[in-house]
Amino acid sequence: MKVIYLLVPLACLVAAIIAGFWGAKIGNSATHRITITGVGLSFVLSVVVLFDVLDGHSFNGSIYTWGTSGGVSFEVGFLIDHLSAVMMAVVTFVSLMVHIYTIGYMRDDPGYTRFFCYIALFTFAMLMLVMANNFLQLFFGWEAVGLVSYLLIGFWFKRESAVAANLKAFLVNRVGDLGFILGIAAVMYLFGTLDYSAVFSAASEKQNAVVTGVLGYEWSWITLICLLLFVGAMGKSAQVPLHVWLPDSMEGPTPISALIHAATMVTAGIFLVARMSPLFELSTTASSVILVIGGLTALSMALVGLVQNDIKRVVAYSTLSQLGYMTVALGASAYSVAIFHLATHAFFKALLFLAAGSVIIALHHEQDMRRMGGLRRYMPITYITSVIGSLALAGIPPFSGFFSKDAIIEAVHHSNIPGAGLAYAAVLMGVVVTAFYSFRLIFMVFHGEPRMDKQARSHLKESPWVVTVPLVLLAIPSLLSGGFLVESVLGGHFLGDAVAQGPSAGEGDHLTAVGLMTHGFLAAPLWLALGGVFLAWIFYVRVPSLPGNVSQRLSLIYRILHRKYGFDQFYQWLFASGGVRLGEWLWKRADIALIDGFAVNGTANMVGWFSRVLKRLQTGYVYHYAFVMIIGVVVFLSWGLWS
Amino acid sequence: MTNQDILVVLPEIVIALMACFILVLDLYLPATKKKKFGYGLSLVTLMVGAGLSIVYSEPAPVYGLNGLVLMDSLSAILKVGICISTGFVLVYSRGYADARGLWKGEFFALALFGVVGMMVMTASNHLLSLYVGLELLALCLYTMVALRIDSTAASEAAMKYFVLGALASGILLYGMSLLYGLTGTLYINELSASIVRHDGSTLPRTMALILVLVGLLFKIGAVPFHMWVPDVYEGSPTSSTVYLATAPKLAGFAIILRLLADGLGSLATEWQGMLLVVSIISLALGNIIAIAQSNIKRMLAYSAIAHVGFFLLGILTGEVSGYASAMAYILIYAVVTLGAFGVILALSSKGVEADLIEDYSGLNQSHPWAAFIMLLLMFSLAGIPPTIGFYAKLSVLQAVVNAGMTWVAVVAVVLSVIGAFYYLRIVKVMYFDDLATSHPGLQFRPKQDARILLTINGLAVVVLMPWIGKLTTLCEGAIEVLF
Amino acid sequence: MITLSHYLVLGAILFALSVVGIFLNRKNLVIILMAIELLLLAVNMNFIAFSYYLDDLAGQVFVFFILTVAAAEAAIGLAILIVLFRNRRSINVQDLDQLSG
Amino acid sequence: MESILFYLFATVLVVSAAMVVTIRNPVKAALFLVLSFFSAACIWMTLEAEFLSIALVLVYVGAVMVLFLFVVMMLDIDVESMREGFARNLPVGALVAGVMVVEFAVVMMSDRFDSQSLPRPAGHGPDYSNTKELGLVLYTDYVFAFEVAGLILLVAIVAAIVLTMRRRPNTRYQSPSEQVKVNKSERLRIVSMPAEKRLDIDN
Repeated sequence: MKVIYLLVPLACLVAAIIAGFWGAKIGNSATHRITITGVGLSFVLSVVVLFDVLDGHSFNGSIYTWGTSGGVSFEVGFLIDHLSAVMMAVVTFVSLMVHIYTIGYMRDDPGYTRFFCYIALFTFAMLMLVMANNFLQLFFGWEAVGLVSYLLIGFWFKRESAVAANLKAFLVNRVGDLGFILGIAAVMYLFGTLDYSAVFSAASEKQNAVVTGVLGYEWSWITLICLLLFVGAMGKSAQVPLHVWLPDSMEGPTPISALIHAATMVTAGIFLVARMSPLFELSTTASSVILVIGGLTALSMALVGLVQNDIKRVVAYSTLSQLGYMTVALGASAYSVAIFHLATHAFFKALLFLAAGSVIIALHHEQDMRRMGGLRRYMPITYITSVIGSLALAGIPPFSGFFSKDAIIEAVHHSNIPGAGLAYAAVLMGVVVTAFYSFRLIFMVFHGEPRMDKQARSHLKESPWVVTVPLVLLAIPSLLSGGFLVESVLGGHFLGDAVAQGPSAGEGDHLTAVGLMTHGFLAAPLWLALGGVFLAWIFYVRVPSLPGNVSQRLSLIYRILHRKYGFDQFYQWLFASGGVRLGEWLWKRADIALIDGFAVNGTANMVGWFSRVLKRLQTGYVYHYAFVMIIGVVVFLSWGLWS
Repeated sequence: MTNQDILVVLPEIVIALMACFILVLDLYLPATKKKKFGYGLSLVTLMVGAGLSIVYSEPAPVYGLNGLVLMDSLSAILKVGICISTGFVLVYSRGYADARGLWKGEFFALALFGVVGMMVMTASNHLLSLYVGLELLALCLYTMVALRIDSTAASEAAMKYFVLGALASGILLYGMSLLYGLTGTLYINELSASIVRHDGSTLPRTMALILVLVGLLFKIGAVPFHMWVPDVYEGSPTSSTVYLATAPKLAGFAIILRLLADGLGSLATEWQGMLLVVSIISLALGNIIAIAQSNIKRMLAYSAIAHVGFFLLGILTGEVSGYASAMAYILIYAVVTLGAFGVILALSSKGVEADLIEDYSGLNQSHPWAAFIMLLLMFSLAGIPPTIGFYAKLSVLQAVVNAGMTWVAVVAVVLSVIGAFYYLRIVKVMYFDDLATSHPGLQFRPKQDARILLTINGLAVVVLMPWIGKLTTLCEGAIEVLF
Repeated sequence: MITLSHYLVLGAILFALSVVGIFLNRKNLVIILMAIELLLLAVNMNFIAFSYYLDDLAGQVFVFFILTVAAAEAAIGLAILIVLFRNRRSINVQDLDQLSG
Repeated sequence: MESILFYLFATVLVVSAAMVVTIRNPVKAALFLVLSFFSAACIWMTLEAEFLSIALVLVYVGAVMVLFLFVVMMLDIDVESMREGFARNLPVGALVAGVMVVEFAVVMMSDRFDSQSLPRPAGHGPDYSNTKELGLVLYTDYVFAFEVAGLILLVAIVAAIVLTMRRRPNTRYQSPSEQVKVNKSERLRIVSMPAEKRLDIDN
């Protein structure tokens, strides 16, 4: 099996290397054949691994020791259990679909081979991330997916907006990564090892370790570690307030949005918390924070999704909102439910993105929904698959989203840690909003009168098979995976003992799919979802003038949502220009004005001098330099002699 | 004088003689052969110097010449590092210096005499040999900065460097005189014990310590004794900047270790506090002011200040692991800085200095390989994995945390993150900005040998990663024998 | 009775005077170079006083080398000064402001 | 006697040092520097450092100061504008100097350096040769430092030459040896020319 484990990521890596270095030489079709073969092989092997794991085999060991420093060894190692096997299967499946789809989508792009290189490389990095058995490899995968994502968002680097977006993604992720690496450092400090199993087994002993932080306040080490790691997760999984990069990342080609920014990379944060569940279980504080952040993200981002007109941005905000749902599940200690939703979401969200991409190609790169409409006649396959995806997203039984979302809501309902009430309210309201915006999309794009210009309409036709086949293949699990998996999830053996079992996982009475559905008809979420769909129908099919009226009446709220709560403007103001201003301020004031003006010329005639000195900000005078040195000496001497 | 006395300083003797030989040769060879011979001979000399340093190295200290100098693995490693990095400097500088008329016998001789000075510093066990080594290096550096005699900036930089350097030497000497008065000895390995032996006021020894510390901090360019660094980096010809930015840092490490950790180890609690302040303000000031720079040499100067702050963190732990991490840090820093200046030198051509950051815009389009190497080096300076720069930072932080100064590590990380900005700005400029059209543009036409070394240098920051643990082991081994 | 402290205080005064001379002088670089010589004189005063009171010759040896180095330093300093003067036609300290920021 | 000498020379030393850093004219400053070196040499004499005090006078006063004066005179400096702005900054300078002197004095007058812990030694007899003692250790114990100091002086020479020597390509030199070695064939060239034709005026 060890060879198979090793082959899964390596197949992708080799494919990426070939595509990257020799892609131009061997041509486009050879490139996509090679990468698809590589990723396909990974997928098949991942499925083999998944069945092997379901048979009860698991693996935890190192493959290669990279270096040893101060008694700590840095290793490449794999931890294969239910969690990583599920993730591997999901990642390679979605990636394979995206590879196939890309053939059609990127056909005429000059960067064709480069693109295949990137996505194969991405798959490799993501596999390294999920298969890791230690923090260092996790960090490697974490940074590598970040890097490839950065490259892919800026894939069309000649577009200014793409470059701005990838820089933003990079910078925001660095904030998260700072927390993440501090978290790893804290793990290193507390446990002296970076190996998962060693850390987890020692975790309960260290539960009461405290660190005295600023102002003498005592922190539990575990809470500190969990919060720091979660900051990392917030960056990657785009939780409020580090979510700002994800909508902008839609500047990348659509297959990328599907692969990275919907199905796989953004779930790395969710995966991280699930993987670290033995640690998170020990800290109620951290769980509460996670719950609240998740709830806020789920509701607030869904609301922003209501007012978007760009088809990809609607899907992007729905991704943010769904990530919020997963986070809520994590906070409620329902880790397997979170991964369950992650899996179903990966299918239907990839589906929705690829469908959106299909529409975009058909309309020659038109993304504004106000210039679409009535497409169902022209693109039946895209239409049907989109409806399946939207039903799953809205949480209508028996589509997969229903089961996973319902399980999350149930889990929050049963959680009783601080913040659970807030999160529960947020996710319930989120259900209505989700249903509304997803069907708003369906109705605006596929129903009603065609609003595109004549020329575009005359070219309308269904996309080629390389596009539609992945759609159909993704529609199947979007439809079925929920009912198929839900019993094992709620029975608590979906992920085996790969994650900690929270107190609220498992619900005695209705453990079968059918039982759950019948229960669903009696519970609020389903009716809320149906209400949302109905509302969307009223707004966009029945009375199409209504949206305009409503947005005028509620113009304040509309503006707030349209500006996405002003996060972007705030960050721009605070960090982008603030940092530069701080640098200049220190340079001018501290180095020039303070030393030159204040210190040299004395306090006596300082005021008179200050204006004159400010006029000649340029220094460079050797006597000022000497003076600074002497002041340094005098200060040190005074300090040394009087203490 | 015995054989051992000679062996201890054999590399120094060989290099000094060869430097004199090159000077004399310069008088008699025809102009066309001068450059070729001087260059080749200097490289051979440096290689021989490095080789001799390895061959005659001893792990435990061996004293020679009446105890004025010693030979141990610390000095052997640093001597090899000094020779190799100076060799790189010569290879990188050739095209640049040749185009500006600096490529002459005096350049080689000064570089080699400077190497001798640095070697004496690393090997000194006596305040006197430390001082003469220091001054030998300093005089060579002043001259190399001023070497471009038609440049106003270069002579201004040299003058500033000279005045401040002399002031710092004076302060250092004053401290040494107090040490001498308090202990009656000039041997570094005897200072530690005898300075705490006497009763009475502790004020004199504190003052001696502070003055010596100030002198040392000036040499490595730590705040607030850093004022010379940006001006000198910017003003001097790049071929001299690369020289004074790399090897002297290694020698500076050696004297700090010998004098503070070894000679004044008994006063560790006193200097740790001061080093802490100095390293944090160096990190802060260096990183923050670097952001506002438009000249890449000046930016690298502020970056050097910040790196010095980081490396002092390792020293101030006062533990073997901390010293070892600082040593690894400074060695890695030297490698990376060499590469960065190497790229700048390779991009400079006759009349083009390649020292403004805006010159680099769109470099990836015109010279992708140069841009890629620069990217690797910038990542390494910023400490982004998987480069050796990341490892260097990590090991220092580890030592700091182990010494129980977690908050210091946190502050250092935060300031380094601020610092990452300006390195990444270079990458951004090279990769995402449009090719500049307003000026002639940079030409990446290094000589063949420089091109090969530059490639090795650039890739090394990533490729060496798997073996980087060995470096720490080596450094730890070298430092353990001292204590 | 003249004690060691007398000589040391004398050295300290010289030291302070020369340091002040370096940063107070804004016009003439030559004066700065002279102040540097004074600085070294202060150090030498210390070494010689210590050498005498400790009855140890090492201090005087050190002074010997400081004198040598100081002479070399003066030569290089003046050489740089001349180069500077040729480039700028001035040795005004305040004119040294091309490099700053 | 000792006290009187010390106070006398110390006063001259401090006053002339102060003049060096404050006086307007650099030539006078250099001369005051000579005076301060001279008084320092006298003080060293009382400390039995005869060799060094003579060396100070010979090397410094004789060579280095001449070098200074030479440079001062060579560079045509505008003396009148040299000192402006000095008085304005004097208070700060005096303050820093005062703080430094106080701090240094506190240290220097501490009990580590008083007459109890380091009393004034009796001094050597008349047949003690400071120069000989110094010479004995200089070339044996300190030979390494001596050699490195030699390198330092060499670097100083190289530096002074490389920095200040300018080759002027159009300067004309006289070479006596070439002039002496010259022979007739190099001075005199006999050229055979065709005879001039008679001009035909008529055309």
